Amino acid sequence: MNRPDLSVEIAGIKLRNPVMTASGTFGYGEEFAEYVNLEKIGAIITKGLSIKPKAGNPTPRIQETTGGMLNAIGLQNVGIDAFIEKKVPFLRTVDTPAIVNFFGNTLEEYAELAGRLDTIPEVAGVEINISCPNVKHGGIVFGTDPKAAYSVVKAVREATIKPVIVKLSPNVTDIVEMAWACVDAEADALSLINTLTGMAVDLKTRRPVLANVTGGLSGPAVKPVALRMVWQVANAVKVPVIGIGGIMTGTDALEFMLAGASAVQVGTANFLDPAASERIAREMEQYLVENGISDVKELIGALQV
Amino acid sequence: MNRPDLSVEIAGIKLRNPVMTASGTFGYGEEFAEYVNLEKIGAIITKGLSIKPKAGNPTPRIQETTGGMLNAIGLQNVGIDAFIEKKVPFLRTVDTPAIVNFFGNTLEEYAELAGRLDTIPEVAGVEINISCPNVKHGGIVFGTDPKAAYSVVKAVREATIKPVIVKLSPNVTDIVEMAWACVDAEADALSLINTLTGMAVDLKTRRPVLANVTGGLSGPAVKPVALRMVWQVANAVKVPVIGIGGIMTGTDALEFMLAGASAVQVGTANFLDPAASERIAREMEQYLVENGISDVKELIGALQV
Amino acid sequence: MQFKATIVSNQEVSPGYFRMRITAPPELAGAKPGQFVMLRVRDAIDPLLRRPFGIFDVGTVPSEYPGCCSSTYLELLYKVVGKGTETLSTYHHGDHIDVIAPLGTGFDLGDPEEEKILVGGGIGIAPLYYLAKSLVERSRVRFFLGGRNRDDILCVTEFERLGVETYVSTDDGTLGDRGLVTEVMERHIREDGREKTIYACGPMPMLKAVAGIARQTGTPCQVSLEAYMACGMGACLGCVVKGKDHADENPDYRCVCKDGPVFAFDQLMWV
Amino acid sequence: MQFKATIVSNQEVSPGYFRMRITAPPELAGAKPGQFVMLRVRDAIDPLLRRPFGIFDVGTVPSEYPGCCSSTYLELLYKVVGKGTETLSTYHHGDHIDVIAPLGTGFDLGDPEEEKILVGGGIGIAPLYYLAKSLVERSRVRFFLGGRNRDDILCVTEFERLGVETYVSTDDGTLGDRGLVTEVMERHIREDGREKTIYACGPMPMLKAVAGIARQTGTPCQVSLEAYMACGMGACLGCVVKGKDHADENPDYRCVCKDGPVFAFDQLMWV
Ligand SMILES: Cc1cc2nc3c(=O)[nH]c(=O)nc-3n(C[C@H](O)[C@H](O)[C@H](O)COP(=O)(O)OP(=O)(O)OC[C@H]3O[C@@H](n4cnc5c(N)ncnc54)[C@H](O)[C@@H]3O)c2cc1C
Ligand SMILES: Cc1cc2nc3c(=O)[nH]c(=O)nc-3n(C[C@H](O)[C@H](O)[C@H](O)COP(=O)(O)OP(=O)(O)OC[C@H]3O[C@@H](n4cnc5c(N)ncnc54)[C@H](O)[C@@H]3O)c2cc1C
Ligand SMILES: Cc1cc2nc3c(=O)[nH]c(=O)nc-3n(C[C@H](O)[C@H](O)[C@H](O)COP(=O)(O)O)c2cc1C
Ligand SMILES: Cc1cc2nc3c(=O)[nH]c(=O)nc-3n(C[C@H](O)[C@H](O)[C@H](O)COP(=O)(O)O)c2cc1C
Ligand code: FES
Ligand code: FES
Repeated sequence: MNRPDLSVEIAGIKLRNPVMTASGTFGYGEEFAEYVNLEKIGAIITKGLSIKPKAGNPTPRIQETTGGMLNAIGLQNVGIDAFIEKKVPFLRTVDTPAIVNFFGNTLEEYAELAGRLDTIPEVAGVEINISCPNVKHGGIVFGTDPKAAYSVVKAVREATIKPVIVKLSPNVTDIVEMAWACVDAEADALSLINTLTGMAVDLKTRRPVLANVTGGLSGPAVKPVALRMVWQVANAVKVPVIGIGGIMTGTDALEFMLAGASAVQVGTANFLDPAASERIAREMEQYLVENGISDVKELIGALQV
Repeated sequence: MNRPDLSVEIAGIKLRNPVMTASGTFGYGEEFAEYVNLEKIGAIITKGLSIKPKAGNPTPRIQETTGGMLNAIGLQNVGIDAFIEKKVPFLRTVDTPAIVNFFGNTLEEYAELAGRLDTIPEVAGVEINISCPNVKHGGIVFGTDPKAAYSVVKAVREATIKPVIVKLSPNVTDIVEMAWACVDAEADALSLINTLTGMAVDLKTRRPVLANVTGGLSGPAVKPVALRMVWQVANAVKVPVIGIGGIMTGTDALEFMLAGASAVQVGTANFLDPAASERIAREMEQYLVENGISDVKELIGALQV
Repeated sequence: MQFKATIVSNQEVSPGYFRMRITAPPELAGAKPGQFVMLRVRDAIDPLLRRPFGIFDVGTVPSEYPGCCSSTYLELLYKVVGKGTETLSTYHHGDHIDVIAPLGTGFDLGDPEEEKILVGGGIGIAPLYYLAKSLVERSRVRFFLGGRNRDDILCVTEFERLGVETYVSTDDGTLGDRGLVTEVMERHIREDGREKTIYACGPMPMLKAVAGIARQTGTPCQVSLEAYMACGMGACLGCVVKGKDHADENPDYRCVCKDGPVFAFDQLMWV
Repeated sequence: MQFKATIVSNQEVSPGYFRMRITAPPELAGAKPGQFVMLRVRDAIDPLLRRPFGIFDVGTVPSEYPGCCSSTYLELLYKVVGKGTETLSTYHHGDHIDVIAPLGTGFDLGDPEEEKILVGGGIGIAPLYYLAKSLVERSRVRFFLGGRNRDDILCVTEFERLGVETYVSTDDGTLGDRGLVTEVMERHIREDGREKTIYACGPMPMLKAVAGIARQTGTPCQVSLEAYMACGMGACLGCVVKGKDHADENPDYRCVCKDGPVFAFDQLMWV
């Protein structure tokens, strides 16, 4: 049998395989270059970017929980200027699309940043984080109110011709309503889920474990919630959906594709196994070979309900 | 040191300790009598009850996930008549409050069932399930819309003088808003969380694992989300809050109490360790002894933020 | 009852199949054939839920020390299929494991005069050995044992040693007759007109075929079922099957864990 | 680099403290004192994240077979505090473990002419042994080692065997001087006027006291920090500490995993 075709296209971005790295778990790509052949994965999504450098939250910022982890990094990042100067040069050397995840505190900031990213040739597309639960004004409203989501996506849409992916928060009553609002505002693709808001308590100190009190839950613990939301959204919208949440293996990734995802992102798994993204792509290929499937796209939404 | 005081009072129901068994995970008490000394736990909450017997969902109904489990039992239960005839006689023999969890398909059904339960002396209180995600008309609307929640709680409140606990669904954007609606309708206490809606996919068969497609996620995987919501709600309302979600040990239970819970419920843990509820109460007592705390109530909401 | 058992031995008897002996309190000597155990595979949260296994054998051995009382053991036969059974397979003599047993109702041993036909598919033979041991003292027992290939055929010698007539078949013919165990069994039982009862355990398609034969030939038949289980004690309602009178308005669900795992075939809805 | 190591030995050296030797690729012989490793404690999801440990020692042993090449090993010293370290403590010779190493920047060995003062609190001595080994060939090394009680005082003989002057103190006086290690150290270094550098690793209150002494006496000082870590490679930003110029508008956060774990004390914000 010929090698199966793992390529997919998301919002006009061609990926050699459906495995991307999730924002905030893979730095700017460079950090993992020693462990992963970056040219064997579908795309690199960089750490959430803002206009100015951002300090983030006090520490402790992370805590392990059963089957998952909480983080309250607070979107610490270098800001767009340092990004262009220090991170883009490395991304330029890698023959893999770089997608820039970003956020703002206001509509104007979102639009401004989208506009600046529009001018950077190395940026294959943008992913809007409207869902970060850690920062009081950094997305919590945009991510849980369909009208606000609509306006922020619209503002970004008008500021860039690059492909626009909107990353959805799972902390909502109705994920489909959020998805519709983003698609109405002409999002090219949706990615989900961002982290579920959670908390950890230290009985010894009688304090929250995280300095920020609450944080975002990720990892295999959240996979069932993520799969459910991906399935709901993929059945409701026509744009491609990118599945995220607890993906640790090729099997996990393929389950998301059956549920309707056209591609996936790998987050927490990068911490346990820095080569996870490359391994997952390989495991997907193996599955296709073993099952005589010539094209991974056959599996998208192939779940029989 | 004298033995510490573990007793708490929830909505007028006196509990010898804060550990109750969560609805649906402990049958009608009887099933566990061989493994647990039922007179060493705070209260027994029985399987969700409806007026007529209910068939529930097709099988498979359960699936293990990382750190948790999905269930889509679909509220199978014997109905109120069989409950009175076959389950109450056993509960009468146990010197521990029995709280009856129940649900309806309409406001009228909720009110009717509350009225019938009101006449049963063995029922110490009721817990309204407005949050079951499995049954299309069995709570999904009531549990995620504050107005609907208000009316169902109001209807129940008017039908019974027994203490009314309302059990909240975590599948909402704003848990505090839901809590307020229930308190406005004169709920005596709130319990949370019910299960998070999730899904599992079988790559081999390309089908959902659960016959019902989606199910409710419970177990340690959801504990961070549960703790966060309990903390939010306990800080927002004056009525007692009962913490539920992934409690496996005395430490887990005490963390919920620090976050603001006046009592806790143990669910999934009963499956791994049928004596879990009794053990957790014992572990809580041990902690109090070892730390020279004379009254567990000192810990309620004692988290220093 | 719930108890901590010590693993006495844990041996791979065929590729991927293990036979494990664990210690048990004396009360377990009263366990009935067809009952099962729930094992907590690790004292941790992964795997989270207990795993159910049939009772392959129960026995009592005299103590090594004169004057000391004798000790009871349980045996399980299991196939490695996922993380729980994989973990089990790594255990050694002296390791400990948390057990709930005996659970469920067992087989009805029925009339000693009639002949007993046992049908096992693959790992489905697990509860049949202890059953055969209990039956063979009083009745004629014939045992039909099938699998996909010869690696799935376990413990033939043990059954034969009991004095049970054993017929082996495999789908690929690598051991015994080629063909489905149910076909072989049907051929044999149609030959004679004796009174008999069938006892079957194995994959669902096999059980359906057995139930079909039982219905056609008017033979009483007990089947042992599997289901996903959380509690094992009739509380979670995760493991139910449809009883013969099931209708949505008037549900007749039976718990495999409590009402079963053994059911008379005509008590179930087979469609 | 990421590699699968084999556990050579894993011994309890004091109640609750273990010393573990694992195999490593030859490249690890170049690891610098102060660098660390991230272990994947189990090849499963519980515990989920890797756990960081300092490099206690690195070495190369000749092969047992003549003509074969020599083999490199890493040693770790760890305290059992939770589920990860508990699991580690159950491993035996021959078990395998997934390792990422070497990570982080190491200690700066500095000017050989000056004296080296090492200060370790409890398990904080872990990275100091390999450091002492590297320093003692060229410089005078004094090592101050403190703990709550005598069980927390580890590996004194090993340090002394290197030719390091070792001063022990415990909070309860059950071994060495009674008192805080920082007090004992301060007394000694104030006595003489020689040029020196301090290297410290231990709990935060100890490090703060050491930094205070360093500032007051104008002594250069390097501290090795701990932090909760997820990635260990500067990507997650979970492990940051405030650098000396930190302000909310103009953040100066340093990653303990990548910019550290060793920092010059005057590069950090200590309040
Ligand atoms: C009453 C009863 C008695 C049983 N007796 C035996 C026995 O004696 N020997 C034996 O080897 N097995 C027996 N089983 C099946 C055994 O419980 C499962 O194989 C085991 O739980 C799988 O656990 P795992 O973690 O290894 O696999 P998992 O990782 O949980 O699953 C691996 C695969 O096995 C399937 N599976 C998992 N659990 C079950 C289940 N409860 N029923 C059916 N399929 C399942 C899954 O669909 C999946 O494809 C019995 C089951 C029941 C209900
Ligand atoms: C760079 C670095 C080097 C280290 N070197 C060593 C070493 O050589 N020897 C050694 O024994 N330990 C060392 N540690 C600490 C070690 O990583 C933790 O003790 C270990 O991760 C605990 O894992 P656990 O699963 O046993 O405990 P957990 O169950 O995760 O936690 C138990 C307790 O330990 C605390 N803890 C957990 N992780 C950390 C952490 N990363 N930093 C500080 N406290 C923590 C928790 O607050 C909790 O109170 C080092 C840490 C870092 C960051
Ligand atoms: C440490 C950490 C930092 C993260 N930072 C970001 C971020 O900056 N922007 C963003 O959109 N998502 C961020 N996320 C969310 C992930 O991209 C991903 O949506 C989430 O972790 C779920 O996937 P997983 O279960 O595979 O980790 C972060 C997650 C983690 C664990
Ligand atoms: C098998 C199963 C059945 C349940 N049935 C009910 C029910 O009938 N009514 C209800 O309010 N909650 C029901 N629940 C939810 C639990 O009561 C509890 O809220 C949830 O499991 C979270 O707690 P845990 O993580 O300790 O299990 C059920 C949960 C499980 C696992
Ligand atoms: S397994 Fe819980 S009812 Fe059968
Ligand atoms: S541990 Fe991830 S940045 Fe340091």
